[in-house]
Amino acid sequence: MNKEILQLIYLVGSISFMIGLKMLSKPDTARKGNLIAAFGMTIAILGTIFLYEGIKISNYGWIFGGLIIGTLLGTLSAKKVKMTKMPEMVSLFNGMGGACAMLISAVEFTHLTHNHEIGALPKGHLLIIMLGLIIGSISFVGSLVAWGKLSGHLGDKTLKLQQVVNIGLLLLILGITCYTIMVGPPETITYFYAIWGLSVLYGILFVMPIGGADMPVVISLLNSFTGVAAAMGGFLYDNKVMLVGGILVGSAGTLLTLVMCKAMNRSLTNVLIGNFGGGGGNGESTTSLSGGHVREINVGDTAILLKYANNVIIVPGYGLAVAQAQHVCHELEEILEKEGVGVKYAIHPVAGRMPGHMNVLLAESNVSYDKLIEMEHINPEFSTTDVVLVVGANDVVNPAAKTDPSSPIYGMPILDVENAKNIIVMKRSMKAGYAGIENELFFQPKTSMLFGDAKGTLTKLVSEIKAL
Amino acid sequence: MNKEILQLIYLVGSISFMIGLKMLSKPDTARKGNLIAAFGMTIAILGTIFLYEGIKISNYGWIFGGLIIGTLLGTLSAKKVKMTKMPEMVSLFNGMGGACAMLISAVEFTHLTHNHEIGALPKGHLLIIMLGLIIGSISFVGSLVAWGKLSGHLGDKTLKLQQVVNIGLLLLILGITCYTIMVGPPETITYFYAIWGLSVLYGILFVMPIGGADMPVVISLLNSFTGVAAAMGGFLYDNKVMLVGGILVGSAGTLLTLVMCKAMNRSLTNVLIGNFGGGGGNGESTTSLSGGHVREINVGDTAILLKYANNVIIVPGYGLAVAQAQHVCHELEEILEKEGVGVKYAIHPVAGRMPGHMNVLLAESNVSYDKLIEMEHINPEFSTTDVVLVVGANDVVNPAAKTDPSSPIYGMPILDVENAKNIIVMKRSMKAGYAGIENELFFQPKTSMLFGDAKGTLTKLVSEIKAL
Amino acid sequence: MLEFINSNIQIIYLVILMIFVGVELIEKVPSVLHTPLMSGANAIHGVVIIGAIIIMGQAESTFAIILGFISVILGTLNVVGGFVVTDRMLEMFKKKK
Amino acid sequence: MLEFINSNIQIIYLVILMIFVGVELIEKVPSVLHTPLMSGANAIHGVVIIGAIIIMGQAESTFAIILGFISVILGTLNVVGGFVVTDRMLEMFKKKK
Ligand SMILES: NC(=O)c1ccc[n+]([C@@H]2O[C@H](COP(=O)([O-])OP(=O)(O)OC[C@H]3O[C@@H](n4cnc5c(N)ncnc54)[C@H](OP(=O)(O)O)[C@@H]3O)[C@@H](O)[C@H]2O)c1
Ligand SMILES: NC(=O)c1ccc[n+]([C@@H]2O[C@H](COP(=O)([O-])OP(=O)(O)OC[C@H]3O[C@@H](n4cnc5c(N)ncnc54)[C@H](OP(=O)(O)O)[C@@H]3O)[C@@H](O)[C@H]2O)c1
Repeated sequence: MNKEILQLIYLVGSISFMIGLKMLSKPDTARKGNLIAAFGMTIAILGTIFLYEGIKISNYGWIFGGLIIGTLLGTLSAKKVKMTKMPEMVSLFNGMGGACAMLISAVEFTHLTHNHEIGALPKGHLLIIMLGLIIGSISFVGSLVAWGKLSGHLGDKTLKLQQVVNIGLLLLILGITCYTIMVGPPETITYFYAIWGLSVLYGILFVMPIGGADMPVVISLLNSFTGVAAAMGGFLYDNKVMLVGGILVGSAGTLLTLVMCKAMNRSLTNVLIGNFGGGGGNGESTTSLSGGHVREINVGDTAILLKYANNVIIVPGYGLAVAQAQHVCHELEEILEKEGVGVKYAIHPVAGRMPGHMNVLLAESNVSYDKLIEMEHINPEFSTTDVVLVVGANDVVNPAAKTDPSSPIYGMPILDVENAKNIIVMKRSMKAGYAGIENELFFQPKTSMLFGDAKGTLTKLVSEIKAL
Repeated sequence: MNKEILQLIYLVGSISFMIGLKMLSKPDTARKGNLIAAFGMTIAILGTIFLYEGIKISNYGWIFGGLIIGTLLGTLSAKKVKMTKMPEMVSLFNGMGGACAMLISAVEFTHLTHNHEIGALPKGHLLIIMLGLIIGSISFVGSLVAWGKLSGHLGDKTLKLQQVVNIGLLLLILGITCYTIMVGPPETITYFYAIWGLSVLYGILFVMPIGGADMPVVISLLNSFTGVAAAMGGFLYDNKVMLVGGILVGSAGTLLTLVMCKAMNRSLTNVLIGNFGGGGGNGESTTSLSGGHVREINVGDTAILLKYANNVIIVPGYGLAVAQAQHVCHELEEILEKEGVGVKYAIHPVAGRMPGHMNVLLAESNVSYDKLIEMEHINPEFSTTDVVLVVGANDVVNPAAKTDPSSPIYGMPILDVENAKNIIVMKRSMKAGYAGIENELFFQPKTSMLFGDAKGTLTKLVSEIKAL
Repeated sequence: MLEFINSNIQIIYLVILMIFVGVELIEKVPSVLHTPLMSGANAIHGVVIIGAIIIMGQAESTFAIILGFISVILGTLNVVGGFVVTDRMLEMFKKKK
Repeated sequence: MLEFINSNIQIIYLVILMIFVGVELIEKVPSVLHTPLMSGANAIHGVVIIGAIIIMGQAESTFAIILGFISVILGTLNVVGGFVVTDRMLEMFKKKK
């Protein structure tokens, strides 16, 4: 009876995951979708605790203890993390899931070796357990490394022949796994721990050489790995809700990774293996290849230009996040609106270092959602715009993406700011952005550079406009 | 061994249905998707013939005979049907599928009564067989009625209290079914045939009162019915490919039905039960409620207006299909283009009597696909358009949908033709269109009426422009 | 009820997932493709022909043979006609210069 | 191989359908929602906690109890943290005046 009810609960849980994920993919329903999925998870967990056959009464204390500790820690850290640190946080939570899958495999392996003769272990079970172990470990360690990189604790380290080493290592892991399962040698237990260790090592080596800025893509990939690891648990316990949750996330996560890569006009292989091509223009220069010159502008002139414009479009980029200038940016917008200037934000899908980075950032400073216009919709408007204010963006406004087939970002859709009447670019120097390439926009006659840290400059700008 | 291979073939077939349906929903890949689904169907059929256990050698002749006859008839009729008769054809083919499901149930029922004592028939099997019979019969007969209505053989006939009769009949059918399955009375066989007969009757009464113009919605609904009937076969034979095909079509068809209703701003219940509200404006009038007057224009003036326009948008509607004027319409377009006039077509999603009716029609006369612009994309263009030529459309250009909350079509998105500089409406009289309501557009000062059959008028228009 | 659900849990999951797939596939479809899609779906439910082949293949009595034969013909009509009509419709949509 | 496929045919259908559902659900997502979606999916794979509860619930040796306890904590962190973070992100998207 219990078993039947539990099956039903799992069914409801599975459906709630599907519906939740579906609703999460539409802006209007996203929040509700998250709650629905959370509801499904809650009943699945409670159902398992109270109805699963074979849970010993004496262990309830441990279970609830773990749940309570996890809930407290999880809620606290999730509540107090800064919005700009979200990717780190997601990565960390993902790693926890991977670790959980890994430990489950470890425990189930000891059960297996207890109940069967070494050499006569059921192959199917062993395969599932080992896959769970390998994928879970990679996801766990990889997420930690990604977290370390995003939060700046770890730099990019590339060994010579890194790729060869990685592929070799992966083949080694798979080789030992196949051998162990097929042959079932007496040293199976040793091999198991060897596989575990090698997987952990692989997790580190896999993520280590990837550029810190590519971390969101990697996190999304590791996310889908953890999904697959969870699905292994589903096979192991013949548990449908784990299977549905795991595989849904596995496939959705994989596609999301590809979508993210596409928005940056890079292939996944490119992200995982290579860094960007030449990286030539990383130094500073004040004359462009085509001979244009940089025109500087000061805060006072900018203030006048903005105040007497009819409409202004602000293009936020990674520099806005670095400078944490979102609040003063919103202040500038409000002052301009009060002066009768129409202000909008142009949101490029991959501005910043994670998808939706700019939305999250600006929403945090209470910018109205209606003012955030996505690329396709704002692009036609630039030609009728008086002033475009580029705040710490670079690649997403680089015309080379349209004009220079040899450029590494060629083909990436960009914001057509060069159609506007005036373009003001705020950044600290002439240095390149993420893609490491020079930007012709800065040398065009309509463009003026306003050098300095975004937050400082914007603050000055606000007081200047107030004073006018 | 055969059984295993067959399972694999069914798996491939199922996947090809999913992929095919997915590709069918995107314009670029639609045709390929259809072929992929057809491929999956072919291997599933051949696999069944050669690998299914228990097919008697002596029956191969019958099977291939049936397949060959069906293929010849199917291909011939599908190839020679006129494009404008497509909905009829689809309806007919759908009915064949329903009949097939119905006959399968009938035969399987005799098997069942052969192999088991009456009164001890396995309930699960019986339920599946009866559902297949009921749904299949309704779909079969309903499709035939829909076909009759679309091709004009049958008119709308409504008994008094039709809805009450229908619901009563449905309850009766379900009641007998439940009783037969639960109790297993000695008269089971009689009841079975009674259910069959009543289902056929219900199929007729269900579709008969629905307006001929609503047939596309009904066909789409019956289509999903047949899908469910096919799925019953899947349950019966524990056959996955039938299950996948049937349920996919069942759910996709249901949603498609709803989407179609939504595009017309009517609820499904509204289509199935009621006809449109008052139907007031069905008579003719030449002064509008708000006092406007009808301005007529002759062919000569229209020709001049068109020839010296910069750009013209043609709005095709149901009248174009009735008059079979698509070819001469294309001719007009070519002549105007030659004169340097830019011509586009504005395609409303529910113009005509089936979704995509206008696309199919115009494509038949070789109008380039690029010239067919969907509503959302053409609406902003009307304000910069010199002449809009409305050819046999009415409801889809009725501004009441935007302005009059009491109108039955209020809320339906329409083509904003009233923003153009000149509007010329071609129709035969002042009579109302499908929704049976008056159209303020015809009384507006910018609008001129060009009365007459669309084909005749367009032909005159073409020769007039040539002569100019 | 509970028992029924449990003994058919796999099939229930299958059916629910299929319904999901069906719904998801349609949600994105542009209105231009409604009719071809309806027609394509129509062809796909012709998979019921497999049931017809099975009863035909096992038929012994004349009754079963006749009904089986008719249903094979009807099913084939549904399948073949459906796919051919759909193909014809879609042919019209290909871009022309 | 053939044998394996046949004895697990139901599960294979299930897995394929789920992959389809997962892919379909994501295809339509606007780029603004990429991060919340990733985070929501992250919370959902926390369902692995159920495995942790099962091993914890059956644990007898100290080794199993310790590992089980840790994995319950880790799994809970994944689930709770995931959903809360997602909710916080999405809260920001609600329309403001
Ligand atoms: N969104 C994603 O999912 C994602 C993920 C991975 C990678 N990416 C990549 O990231 C790039 C995003 O483009 P983007 O235009 O937003 O950024 P970007 O091209 O990286 O440029 C950012 C610019 O901001 C300036 N900056 C940095 N700190 C600043 C500060 N405190 N004050 C003012 N300016 C500052 C920098 O110039 P100075 O040093 O001269 O100040 C830099 O040129 C794209 O290439 C994209 O492919 C995106
Ligand atoms: N597309 C679908 O899937 C679908 C399905 C079911 C219902 N509907 C409904 O059908 C309507 C479609 O709107 P619509 O604007 O295309 O058509 P409509 O509103 O039905 O109007 C068609 C007009 O064409 C004129 N007409 C008829 N024969 C003609 C001929 N031989 N020459 C010239 N004119 C002729 C008629 O006026 P005269 O009699 O004065 O000539 C009539 O007013 C909508 O209400 C929609 O909801 C659509």
